[in-house]
Amino acid sequence: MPGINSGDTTWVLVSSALVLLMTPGLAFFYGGMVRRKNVLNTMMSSYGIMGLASIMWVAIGFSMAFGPDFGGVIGGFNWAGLSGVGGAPNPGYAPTIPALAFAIFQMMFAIITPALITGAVAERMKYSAQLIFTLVWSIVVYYPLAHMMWGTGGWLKNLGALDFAGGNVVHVSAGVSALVACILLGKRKHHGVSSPTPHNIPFVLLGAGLLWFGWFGFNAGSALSSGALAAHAFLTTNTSAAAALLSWMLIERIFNKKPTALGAATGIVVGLAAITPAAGFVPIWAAIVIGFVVSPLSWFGISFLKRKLGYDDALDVFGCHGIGCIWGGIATGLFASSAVNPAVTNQGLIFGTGNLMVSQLIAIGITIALAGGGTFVIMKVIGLFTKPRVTLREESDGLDHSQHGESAYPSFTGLD
Amino acid sequence: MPGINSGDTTWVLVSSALVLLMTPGLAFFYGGMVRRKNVLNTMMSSYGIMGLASIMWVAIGFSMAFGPDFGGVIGGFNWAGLSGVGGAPNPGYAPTIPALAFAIFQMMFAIITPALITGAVAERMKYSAQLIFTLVWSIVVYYPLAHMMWGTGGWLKNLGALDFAGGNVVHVSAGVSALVACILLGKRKHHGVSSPTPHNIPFVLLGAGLLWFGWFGFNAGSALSSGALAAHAFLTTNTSAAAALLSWMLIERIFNKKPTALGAATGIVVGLAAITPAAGFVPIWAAIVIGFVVSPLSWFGISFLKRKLGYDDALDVFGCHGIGCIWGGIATGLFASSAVNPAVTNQGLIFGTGNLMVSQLIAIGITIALAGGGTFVIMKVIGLFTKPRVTLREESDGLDHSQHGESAYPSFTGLD
Amino acid sequence: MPGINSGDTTWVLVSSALVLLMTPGLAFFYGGMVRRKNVLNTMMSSYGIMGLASIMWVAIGFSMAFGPDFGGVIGGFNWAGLSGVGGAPNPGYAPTIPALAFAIFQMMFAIITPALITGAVAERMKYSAQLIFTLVWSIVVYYPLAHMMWGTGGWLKNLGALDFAGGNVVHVSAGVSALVACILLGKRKHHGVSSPTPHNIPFVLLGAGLLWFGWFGFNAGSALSSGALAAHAFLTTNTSAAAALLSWMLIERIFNKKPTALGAATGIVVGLAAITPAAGFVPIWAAIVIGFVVSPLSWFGISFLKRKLGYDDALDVFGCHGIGCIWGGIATGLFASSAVNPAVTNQGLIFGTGNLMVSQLIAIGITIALAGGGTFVIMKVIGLFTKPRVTLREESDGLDHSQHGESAYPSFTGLD
Amino acid sequence: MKKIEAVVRPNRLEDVKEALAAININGIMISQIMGCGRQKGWKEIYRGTIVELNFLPKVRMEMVVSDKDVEKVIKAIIQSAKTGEIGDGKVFVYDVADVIRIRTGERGDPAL
Amino acid sequence: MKKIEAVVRPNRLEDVKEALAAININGIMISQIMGCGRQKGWKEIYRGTIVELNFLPKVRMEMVVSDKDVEKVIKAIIQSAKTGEIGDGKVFVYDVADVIRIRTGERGDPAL
Amino acid sequence: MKKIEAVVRPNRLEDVKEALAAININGIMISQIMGCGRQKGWKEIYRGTIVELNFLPKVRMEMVVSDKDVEKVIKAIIQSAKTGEIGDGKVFVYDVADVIRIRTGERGDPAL
Ligand SMILES: Nc1ncnc2c1ncn2[C@@H]1O[C@H](COP(=O)(O)OP(=O)(O)O)[C@@H](O)[C@H]1O
Ligand SMILES: Nc1ncnc2c1ncn2[C@@H]1O[C@H](COP(=O)(O)OP(=O)(O)O)[C@@H](O)[C@H]1O
Ligand SMILES: Nc1ncnc2c1ncn2[C@@H]1O[C@H](COP(=O)(O)OP(=O)(O)O)[C@@H](O)[C@H]1O
Repeated sequence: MPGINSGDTTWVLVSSALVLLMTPGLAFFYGGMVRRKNVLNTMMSSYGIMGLASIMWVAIGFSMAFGPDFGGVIGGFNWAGLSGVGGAPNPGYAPTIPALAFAIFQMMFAIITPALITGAVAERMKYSAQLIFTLVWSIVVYYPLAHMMWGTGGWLKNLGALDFAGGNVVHVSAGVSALVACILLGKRKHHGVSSPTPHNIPFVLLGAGLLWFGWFGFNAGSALSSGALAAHAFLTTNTSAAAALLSWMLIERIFNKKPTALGAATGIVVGLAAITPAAGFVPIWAAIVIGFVVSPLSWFGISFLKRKLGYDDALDVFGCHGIGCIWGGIATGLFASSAVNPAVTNQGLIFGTGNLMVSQLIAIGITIALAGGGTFVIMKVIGLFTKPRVTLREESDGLDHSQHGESAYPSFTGLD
Repeated sequence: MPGINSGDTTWVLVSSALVLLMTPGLAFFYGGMVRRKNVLNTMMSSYGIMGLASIMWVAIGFSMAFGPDFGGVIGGFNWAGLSGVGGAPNPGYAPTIPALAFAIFQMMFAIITPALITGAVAERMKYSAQLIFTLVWSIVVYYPLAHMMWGTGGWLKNLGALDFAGGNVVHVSAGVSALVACILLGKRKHHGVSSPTPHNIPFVLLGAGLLWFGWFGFNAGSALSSGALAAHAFLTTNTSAAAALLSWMLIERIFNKKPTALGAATGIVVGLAAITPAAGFVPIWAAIVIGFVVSPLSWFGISFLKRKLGYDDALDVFGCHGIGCIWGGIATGLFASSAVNPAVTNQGLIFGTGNLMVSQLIAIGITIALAGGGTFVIMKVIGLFTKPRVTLREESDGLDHSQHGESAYPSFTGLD
Repeated sequence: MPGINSGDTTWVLVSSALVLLMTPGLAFFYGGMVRRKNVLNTMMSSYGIMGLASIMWVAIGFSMAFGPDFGGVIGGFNWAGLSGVGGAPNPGYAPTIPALAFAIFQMMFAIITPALITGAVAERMKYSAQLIFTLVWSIVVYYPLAHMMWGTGGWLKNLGALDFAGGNVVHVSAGVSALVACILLGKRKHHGVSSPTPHNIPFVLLGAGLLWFGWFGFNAGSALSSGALAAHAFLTTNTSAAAALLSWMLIERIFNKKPTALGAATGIVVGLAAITPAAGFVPIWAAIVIGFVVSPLSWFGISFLKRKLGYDDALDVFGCHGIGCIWGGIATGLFASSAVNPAVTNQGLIFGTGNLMVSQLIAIGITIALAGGGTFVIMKVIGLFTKPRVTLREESDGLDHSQHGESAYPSFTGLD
Repeated sequence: MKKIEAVVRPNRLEDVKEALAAININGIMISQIMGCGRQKGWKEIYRGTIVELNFLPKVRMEMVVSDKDVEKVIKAIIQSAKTGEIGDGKVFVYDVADVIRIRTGERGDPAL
Repeated sequence: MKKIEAVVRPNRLEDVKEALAAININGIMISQIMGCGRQKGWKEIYRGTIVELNFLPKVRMEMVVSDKDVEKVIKAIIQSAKTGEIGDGKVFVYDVADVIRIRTGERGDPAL
Repeated sequence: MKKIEAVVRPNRLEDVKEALAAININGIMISQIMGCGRQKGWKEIYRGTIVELNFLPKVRMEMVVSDKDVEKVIKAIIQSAKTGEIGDGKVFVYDVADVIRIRTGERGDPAL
């Protein structure tokens, strides 16, 4: 196929596989943090979406997100069923790989984003309601947002806002949606009384490890070609994760005397999230700053803000992904440099004028508004048809039993 | 090296690594489903084969499967010890990568296939007998089958039968062999009385996640080059897995009210299996059909056929891989299209004549006959020298203790 | 970028991701082997180093290891902060990929090496002391060693010693340092009285599986380009792992009647370690020999030598990595062949003269001296400022509680 | 002194614990057991086959109390553990010959 | 009423359960314990070293039965749990002061 | 015969075991329980929030001994399990009506 570069194609396909693996990784990251009577439900939230969001993407998602532009906010249905998306490249998106490879890579983002949200509503939301939420949310929030930010003709893209690998599209949108959804759903029973109990911290570490591994595909794959830019994004990603891991351990050491494994895993994830919008735009040293700063911010959000405001974001999706990537988007506005990536036309605040920062803030604001507003409406509408929350009895029996008729570790005794 | 494409080579090497990872993935998929006193034995069935089948492949396997043809059924020993298989490409198999890379990629298939079989005889077969079985079965069943289907000069290949990534060679052959082996071995004690108890369902999900990830190497790697065909096979693979996951959840929802995690994991695996022979031949929409249909078929086999016929296929290898890929092979005969892949000379039934379908049915029939017959003979012959089954006492003590002298989780209390 | 090959770059980036994943893999390999009250601490030893060693590498490590040579033993600070390390290739190291990609790949080695050491001091070393040890050890031992062996101008390199992927730099250095550190730290309480109890053997197998998978990046990635050499190293790696797995099972079968899962996992790892220095230099058949021989050697070290000498190398880092790669380095001196790799200027002993063997022995000796001596001094100096060992009470409560304030599986009952 | 052993549903644990704390019973041993009784097992679905579990997870709470508290404790347990459906569990009462607090060596009622 | 506590080999659990069901004993509490006794531990191999386990996993079955059933139950347990090798386990019998069914508040024998 | 039930700190298990072996008590049942008592929970940190655990893991050791050994056993347990800090645990003593060795059918003291 003319114009196809086999090395680039390999990179994007491998990256796609890596990002796919992040969703099982997330299932373990989340699953280890819930009580043992809810672990399967929490994991199934991710796994079920791997099915649903894949099919939706092939059917309409890619076309709505990346298809021919309508008014800067959404793509048309021209490419529904991926018709016309084949071996030839789409020069506007990725000139050296099959258009199909680009569609595959983007699909993986459309899978993990709604999966992220499920962490906030864990241990109490009906499984069926979660799937319906995912279906509607993808159409109402994700596809338009992806189009605006990344689609040819998207207005945030035209505005000059930068989002290398999905800071807004993936993390801020998931974090804010998670916040709104968990507030509408209400607190877990006994929340605030009994202790939060991650039932299997090694699983959390396994998840964090797989996420770190997969995130190389997420961020460096977003170069959409192999070479210097991919290598650069690869290294900023690793560096930010490392810095955030260290700074989270440091905070815990200072405030609670001991660095925890759960904290380390959390630090890894917020560091990876924060660098996401910036990975291919900022210098390596900036990645250290971004990572080092994100942990205190998220830590503050989780341990103070959440308690103050009293919402029950079960696995801290807002605190990690929302706060983390709002910071990441702002940091992009600070540190983006055309020396790193010629695609940066407006330099970051510390290098030049504030134009880029303004675009960044607008993009973040729009993301918050769309994700927050969209989620509010969706939850309310779903509430007209069904109660999205399980009964108290089902909650105390555990969602594994009530939603799936199973228990995760039937031959191990213990107490939840 | 002239003719070597670095992007293609990278793709095939990465794919090989991905397929290698499937066997540990399988170990967890299977290991989570057995009782806790048998988990190590079940995992060791896969891990041991990673050792045995690798060495055999280097010694004689590759040569017997892909070496110079004898009568359309087997390769000669010319390439034993991989002599002459080096950095130069073998144009008949993969013209743009080192012949060694092709040999490596194919090795991974020769590892996972016998590992699949062990699921059927789990919880009761002697470990030593399993290894002996694998050794003989590889020579008697796998190498000839791979040669007939894929080897230059192989008669099923010449017949025009299509098997993109091992529907017959890997899955039907493993599924049918599993069925025959478990029938000859007999049921587990208490089978049918006490409940089947997967001891660790998160492990099953971990396995399913790793299998999904690795299967991209399995199927898209079978393009043996990077580019449009690899991307296409990548997407059909993901789509079929997604569709089968959804349809399995749907069936459970309809028949048992609740979608289970074990069911979701099963759906993923049957969806991946079913698309295997078809991945690089059928349109994307056909992948939805293939995936959506395979779950009801396998579900029917597992929950009705198995009970009716009364065999004890412990982890449903026949129901998943056998039934799944018989359907996949037939579906290839239905949906294969030269628009997708010019290598399709006879179009599928819905596009043209029935020629391809006839070849497909012959190939499936031959696979069933060879795998079934071969396994029957091997089990009978092994039975002449040793009892392939553990004693009742060993079975109730658990195979971890009796076969390996270990217990998997000594510091966790619980009941099997 | 001129001179950049996209296929090669993809290969090195993917390999880097694979090697990164080895550290979480190691965390599970190690974590499963300790008592359940120490699992998080053991895992955190690896995870914490992922943070620390990454940042150090970016700041000074790469420059000290690969920067402009000082006297054949260390690199200068010219490239500190990776200044000047960018998209253009560094022809001396890897002419077809961005210099940044080379720096990334090497970073992963600088992470896993100190992580390996932590296995020897598991279940009793203070977490803070471990991190300090890692920091100093990287500077005093790792960077100089990497420079001497691999850096342009390094004297061991100039001497003609061969170390394809880190036999000396990674494994011998880690193994010897582990031995010295665990002797200085002293035995665990009750060591030798109560039984050693791996608390979760499936985790050990998971770790071994991830290590096997990642090791393809480690060894085949060390070709630093895609193609025949990478394929060759890939296959020697797999073959040695397979052979060592089989020979470990065989030994156990002979001496203890039953092959264990823990033994199989150990066999895999020693097989992978042993082939590391040799992977791109020796013929495939030699990989069988190397793998087959390493298991008896390590097994002897672990089950006899360790008991005789009475040191408490908790997870047998010396027995596996030290002994394994001393053998691997010697085997390279035996079997290296210029037919395999033209970079081999002095053939191995069996093909020619003993020149190479002499260089190999010198390189191994230097590694032992530097790692052993360095570790001795570092431990003594750390001991001046703090007690590197936890108190007896903390040891019996478990390091998860005392070092991290957590318990790994709070809702599972059991006894350590 | 009497030992009171209560077998209750796992999801009642926190409520029973609170009810006991309310009457100043704080020394408790809790363990999970598998119980058989009249209650038919939960149904679980295993790849399309519905299986009924023989043994159900239950929580056992044991406490040694002085004789005068026995009825009060039983009442608190019943009130907090009862759902009215089969499977609510049982309370068993046993005599205790002696109690010793390890820390102080105290014996009998003061050791509780 | 008496409480009968039987410590048996894990692999006997299903047989003992069936033997008890056969004589209409259905209320049982089952738990896993680690036992020491005369039985020497299983040998396990740890990287080439044979280690002997101090504590062996055993299953404990506890049931409260009316006095008249005691001997019958003991017999059933012995028959179904005995292998004749060291480590078969023990049966302990205790007095029970009272029983209450939480669901109904019934006490004594009718509550069993 | 008496049953002695000791609840001790998990990290004392090996010492108590040795102390008991030293006075020839070898038949023991060991299990982990979660205990509440006066001891305030361990503090654990959960993402920046310090949480106090209600229930603490404890080890329970049960052994049936002949009447003459009771005091000796209690002494051995106290000596090996005591740290002097709150949370050291308790020893409970109960009467035993009968003991049967499954392997031989022996009853009473000889069955111990
Ligand atoms: N006679 C008994 N001896 C010991 N445990 C019993 C006895 N009867 C009931 N149990 C325990 O109590 C639990 C609940 O009993 P069950 O008969 O199911 O309900 P209910 O008490 O409401 O009639 C059982 O699971 C079992 O563990
Ligand atoms: N005196 C005792 N008190 C409590 N438990 C005991 C006692 N004696 C034996 N046991 C339990 O019974 C189990 C089997 O006892 P053991 O002495 O090994 O065999 P046997 O009963 O055949 O002589 C032990 O593991 C232990 O848990
Ligand atoms: N009255 C009681 N009944 C049952 N168990 C008790 C009782 N009192 C204490 N325990 C058990 O003993 C453990 C230690 O008791 P605690 O009050 O914390 O310390 P101490 O015995 O040193 O005063 C508790 O965790 C609990 O499991």
